[in-house]
Amino acid sequence: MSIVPQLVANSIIAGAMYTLIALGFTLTFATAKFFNLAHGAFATVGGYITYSLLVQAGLSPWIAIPVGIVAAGAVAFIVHHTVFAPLRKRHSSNMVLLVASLGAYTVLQAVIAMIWTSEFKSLPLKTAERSIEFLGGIITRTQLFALIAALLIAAALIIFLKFTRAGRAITAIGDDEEVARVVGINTNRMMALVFVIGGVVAGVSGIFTGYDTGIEPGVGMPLLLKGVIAAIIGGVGNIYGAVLGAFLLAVVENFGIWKIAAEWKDAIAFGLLILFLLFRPRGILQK
Amino acid sequence: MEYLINVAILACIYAVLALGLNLVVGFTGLLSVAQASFYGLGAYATAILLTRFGMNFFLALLIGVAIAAVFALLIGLVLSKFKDDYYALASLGFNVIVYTAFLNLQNITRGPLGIPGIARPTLFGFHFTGNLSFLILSLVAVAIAYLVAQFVARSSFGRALKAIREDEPALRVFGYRTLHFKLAVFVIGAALAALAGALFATYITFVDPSSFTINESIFLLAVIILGGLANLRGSILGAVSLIVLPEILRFVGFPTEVAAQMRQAIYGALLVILMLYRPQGLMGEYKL
Amino acid sequence: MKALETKQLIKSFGGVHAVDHLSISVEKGTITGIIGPNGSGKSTLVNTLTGMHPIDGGEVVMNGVTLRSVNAPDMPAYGVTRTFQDVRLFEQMTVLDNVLVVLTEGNVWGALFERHTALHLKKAQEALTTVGLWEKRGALAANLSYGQRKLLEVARAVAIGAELYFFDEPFAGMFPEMIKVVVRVMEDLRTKGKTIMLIEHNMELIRKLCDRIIVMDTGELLAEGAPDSVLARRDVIEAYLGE
Amino acid sequence: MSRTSKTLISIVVVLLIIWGGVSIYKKNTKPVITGPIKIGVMTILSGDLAFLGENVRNSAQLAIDDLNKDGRYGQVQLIVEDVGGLADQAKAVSAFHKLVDVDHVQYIIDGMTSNGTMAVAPLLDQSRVTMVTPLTGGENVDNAAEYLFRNGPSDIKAGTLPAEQLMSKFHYTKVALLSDNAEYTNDIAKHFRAAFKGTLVSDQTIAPSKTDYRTELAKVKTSGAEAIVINTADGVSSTYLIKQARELGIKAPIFANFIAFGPNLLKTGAAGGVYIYDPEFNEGSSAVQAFLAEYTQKYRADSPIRFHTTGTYDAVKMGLEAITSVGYDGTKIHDYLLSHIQNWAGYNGTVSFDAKGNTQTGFVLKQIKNGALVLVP
Repeated sequence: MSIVPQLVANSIIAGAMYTLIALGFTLTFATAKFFNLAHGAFATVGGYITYSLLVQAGLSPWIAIPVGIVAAGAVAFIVHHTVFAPLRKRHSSNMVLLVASLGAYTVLQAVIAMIWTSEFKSLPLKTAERSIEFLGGIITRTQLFALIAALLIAAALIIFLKFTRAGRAITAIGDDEEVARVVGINTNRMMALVFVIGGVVAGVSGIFTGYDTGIEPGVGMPLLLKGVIAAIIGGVGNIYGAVLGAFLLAVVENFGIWKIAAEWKDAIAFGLLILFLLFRPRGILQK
Repeated sequence: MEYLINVAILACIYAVLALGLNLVVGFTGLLSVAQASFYGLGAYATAILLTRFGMNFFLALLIGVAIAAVFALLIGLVLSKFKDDYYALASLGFNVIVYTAFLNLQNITRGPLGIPGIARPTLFGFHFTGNLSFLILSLVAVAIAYLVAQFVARSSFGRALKAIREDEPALRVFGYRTLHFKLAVFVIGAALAALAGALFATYITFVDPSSFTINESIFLLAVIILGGLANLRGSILGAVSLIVLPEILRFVGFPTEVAAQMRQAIYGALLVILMLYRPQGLMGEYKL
Repeated sequence: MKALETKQLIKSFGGVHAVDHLSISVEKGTITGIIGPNGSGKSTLVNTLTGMHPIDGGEVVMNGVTLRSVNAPDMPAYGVTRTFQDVRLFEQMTVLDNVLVVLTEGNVWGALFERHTALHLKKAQEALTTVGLWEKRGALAANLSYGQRKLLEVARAVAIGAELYFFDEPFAGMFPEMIKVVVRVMEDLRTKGKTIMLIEHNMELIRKLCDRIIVMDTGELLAEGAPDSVLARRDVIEAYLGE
Repeated sequence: MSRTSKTLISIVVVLLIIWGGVSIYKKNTKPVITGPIKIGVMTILSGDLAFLGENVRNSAQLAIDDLNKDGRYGQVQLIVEDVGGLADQAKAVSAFHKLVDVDHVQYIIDGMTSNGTMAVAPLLDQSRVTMVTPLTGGENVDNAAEYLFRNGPSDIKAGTLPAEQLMSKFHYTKVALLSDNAEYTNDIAKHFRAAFKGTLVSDQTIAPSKTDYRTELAKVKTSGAEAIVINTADGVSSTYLIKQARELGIKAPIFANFIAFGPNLLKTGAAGGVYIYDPEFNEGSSAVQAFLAEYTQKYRADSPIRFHTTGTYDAVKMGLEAITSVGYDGTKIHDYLLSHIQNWAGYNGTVSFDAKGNTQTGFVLKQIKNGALVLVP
């Protein structure tokens, strides 16, 4: 039998996961214009809250998952309110914001480890995992859901940014914050909204990670880094770009470890990033 | 006593690393997250030359520094294309790649097995086996690193570095080929990192890839930001405080499982608070 | 004797010619005013001539050398220096360092083994004294007033000592006495036989200082000649008033 | 501004150093030989492997409480030092110096991954302090230092035993090997490859602590292997591997090393039928079962790695035995262990140290059947 269909399937699964984390990151970058590393921690929070409600409190997924997502959004809001908003008011450089977000990430990771211990946790499925034939490859139902969720969220974000008042306001801030303020957009409120949305999307990705592979406090950074790579090679700040980049990264990784040995996976991913930064710095979609 | 000496030695090693990194980040404004890879190159080069070829430490050290410098030249050439946060990201990428190489080029590095049994340095028949003598060696290294960094910082070169940090295109119009300066300072920073690596390898007498991850680079960034960007004494202060801090926490008597996390939390909080209230660090002369 | 010549010079951004087949020539020892409405390509011209933007077509002749591409670091070698419309100082450096940095060794090895000398210091002092900033030498550039920042840029250009100076709106936002200082600086330079190209909107100053003026509109040469005659022309006035 | 902050910081630093110094002084004033018997524990209390370290710590404490019920050893004090995430060499060395220099510990129980052990090993011989690791060790650790003992199972056997049994017991000729790129897994893989006479239709090294192994497994699937040997560095990646292997419809039987049997594997439905090479310890003995039950009751959770728990118990016990019979001196303890721990009845079974201070503890084949690990006859 041929290995290729499975490789394609694997790429699609990984692509969906990368998309989920990349979307929120790229949205925040599009408006706030800095690399928010704390984004990785938002995902982890979503996963762990859901875990607690599901396993420790024994609630139904219909409650646990939404609450987990909201919690991630809430944490994002708090971090924005206490750290990023003041810094932006001071017109700090985006390197300051980058370092601050790194600090915020480190704190959140440590706190999570204190609450839930460092031990790896995976979200339990009600019914046994079912495998599905998919383009000659095999994927699980969870992964199919992840794929659907990724594409739906991407679509939702695009529609939101294009067709709603808030969305257009956010796009305007992304284009030029000063102008946006002049035309009477409450940039601070919108910025908070952006971070909440980003956090919510991150939460979703954290929960899917919890279901598909499981989570531990440190999972945020590797997860985010893949998201960052995806966002950048796709064209950072661009929703379509995030999706494209995520799937491109996934394909390169999976076919890469098919031909090269698996232990070089990370090197492959970052090699791809550096190549893009060198030869197509604004990503696939931006010229 | 041995314990305090040990802590002092580690502080010295990190001071050397920080001095090198501060030239790159603090003076030139290049947010490098790759310092650990040159630290590792220095450590591995020394380790291999000592264990396989029984070379004298100081010769091995020089070769290690040279190797790190060559890699820095190549990596720096690529990195010179980037600015600010993209620079940070790309340099982080290189750190990951170098780390992966340490892990996977097993016929050179023995991969995760690591390289044990590295001999302590000897000079004219004198063996730096005792920790006290090694501490003296480390202090000498710090002194050298400090003098090198100070020489660089006070030269016209150092002034140009700051100007690059402030406005590179404008400086070019006044006759500076800024690429050369960025490469040179990156190489110097890497060379100092390699010096620290050689010390680390011969102090612990064992190296494996786990010491050269991106977390190490990030920790070093925290060290120089805490101590103060573009201030050399600040780098030493930062190294000392961030090495001493966790050792003090050993005596505070947190429940052991919390203590470890507490350390992480403190690092993180430190970074956030600094960025909020003192973005140039404690003794810093440059705001990111 | 020509200090500068451009032949069919082109600089375009995304297909739009910001500098459009521009051919001008500047006599040594003169002050040439470059005027034109905003967005007429004045600063783009200067940026292109000083190698901050690559040339997209045509040639430049600088002190006798014909160039198809201009490399910024070569400017001192061609005896060219400039100030910037959007003040570009080395903000987190002292006033003195801002000047010293343009005086000291620009070659990487030279710079590494050089400390600034008494000579450097003397030159810097002269330059800073002429614009009255010597007392402020210890202050960070970032902490200067807007006018002082403009003066520091002038000092930086004067200190490096060139044959051809581009001054890009040096008077904007200056107090009258500061303007006097800069005017004097320019006149001194001219008497020393240096060449100046001055971008300025203040027609009074243009009339006062310039031997010739060049009028640009949408990247093209609209008119050139003696200030009075050119500024009297209808099309020039229209271009300014946007008819 | 910067001057004020300078002075401020220097004050802070001075205070910190004084604080440290004082607390050290306090500890120093404790009489060394008289007074409580101090047993040091160096282990991992943060990062992914914290559960491992916490288990060693808990087991050691429980062992002391147990052995010292009647107070026959007087006061026994356990001093636990964290060596950071995946044992950080610098922290490990600091922890060692703190234990030996400040607390005057002569006997240490090692709960570190091998990189920490390797960093500390030369110091053991220098300062003549005895350290026993109830964790596993391969060639690297076994030969690291004279004062380093291993009463945990041997990585070498972890490689050779499966190789032999796959041939003799199961008669498989085409086998796939998936091995983490980590110190001990490389060691295990090395000895497996050497001992296995069939063909390795797929022999892949995978990056440790990753989450997505689907492509590696796709390679295995197409290789037509009759059995799959999973040799991961932790119980997390093995869980992914097994789960994802079954998801991809790989039916071939899976043989996993002991460490692959992490705390999560039993919970994973997909793990049903998986064979585990479990380190042997005296499971039959009621005393051992009682101890494990005591553990569960005290810490409200089963021991995540039971042979660590029993091994730690043995390490504590032989340590106390040695100290009380030859005094609190690293060298004497070292000699005692070499001479007296021969056919010594412990919770790990009958234990004997060879000349290099390593036991021959091996493995037994078990299988996961409806959520439990059962012995394969």
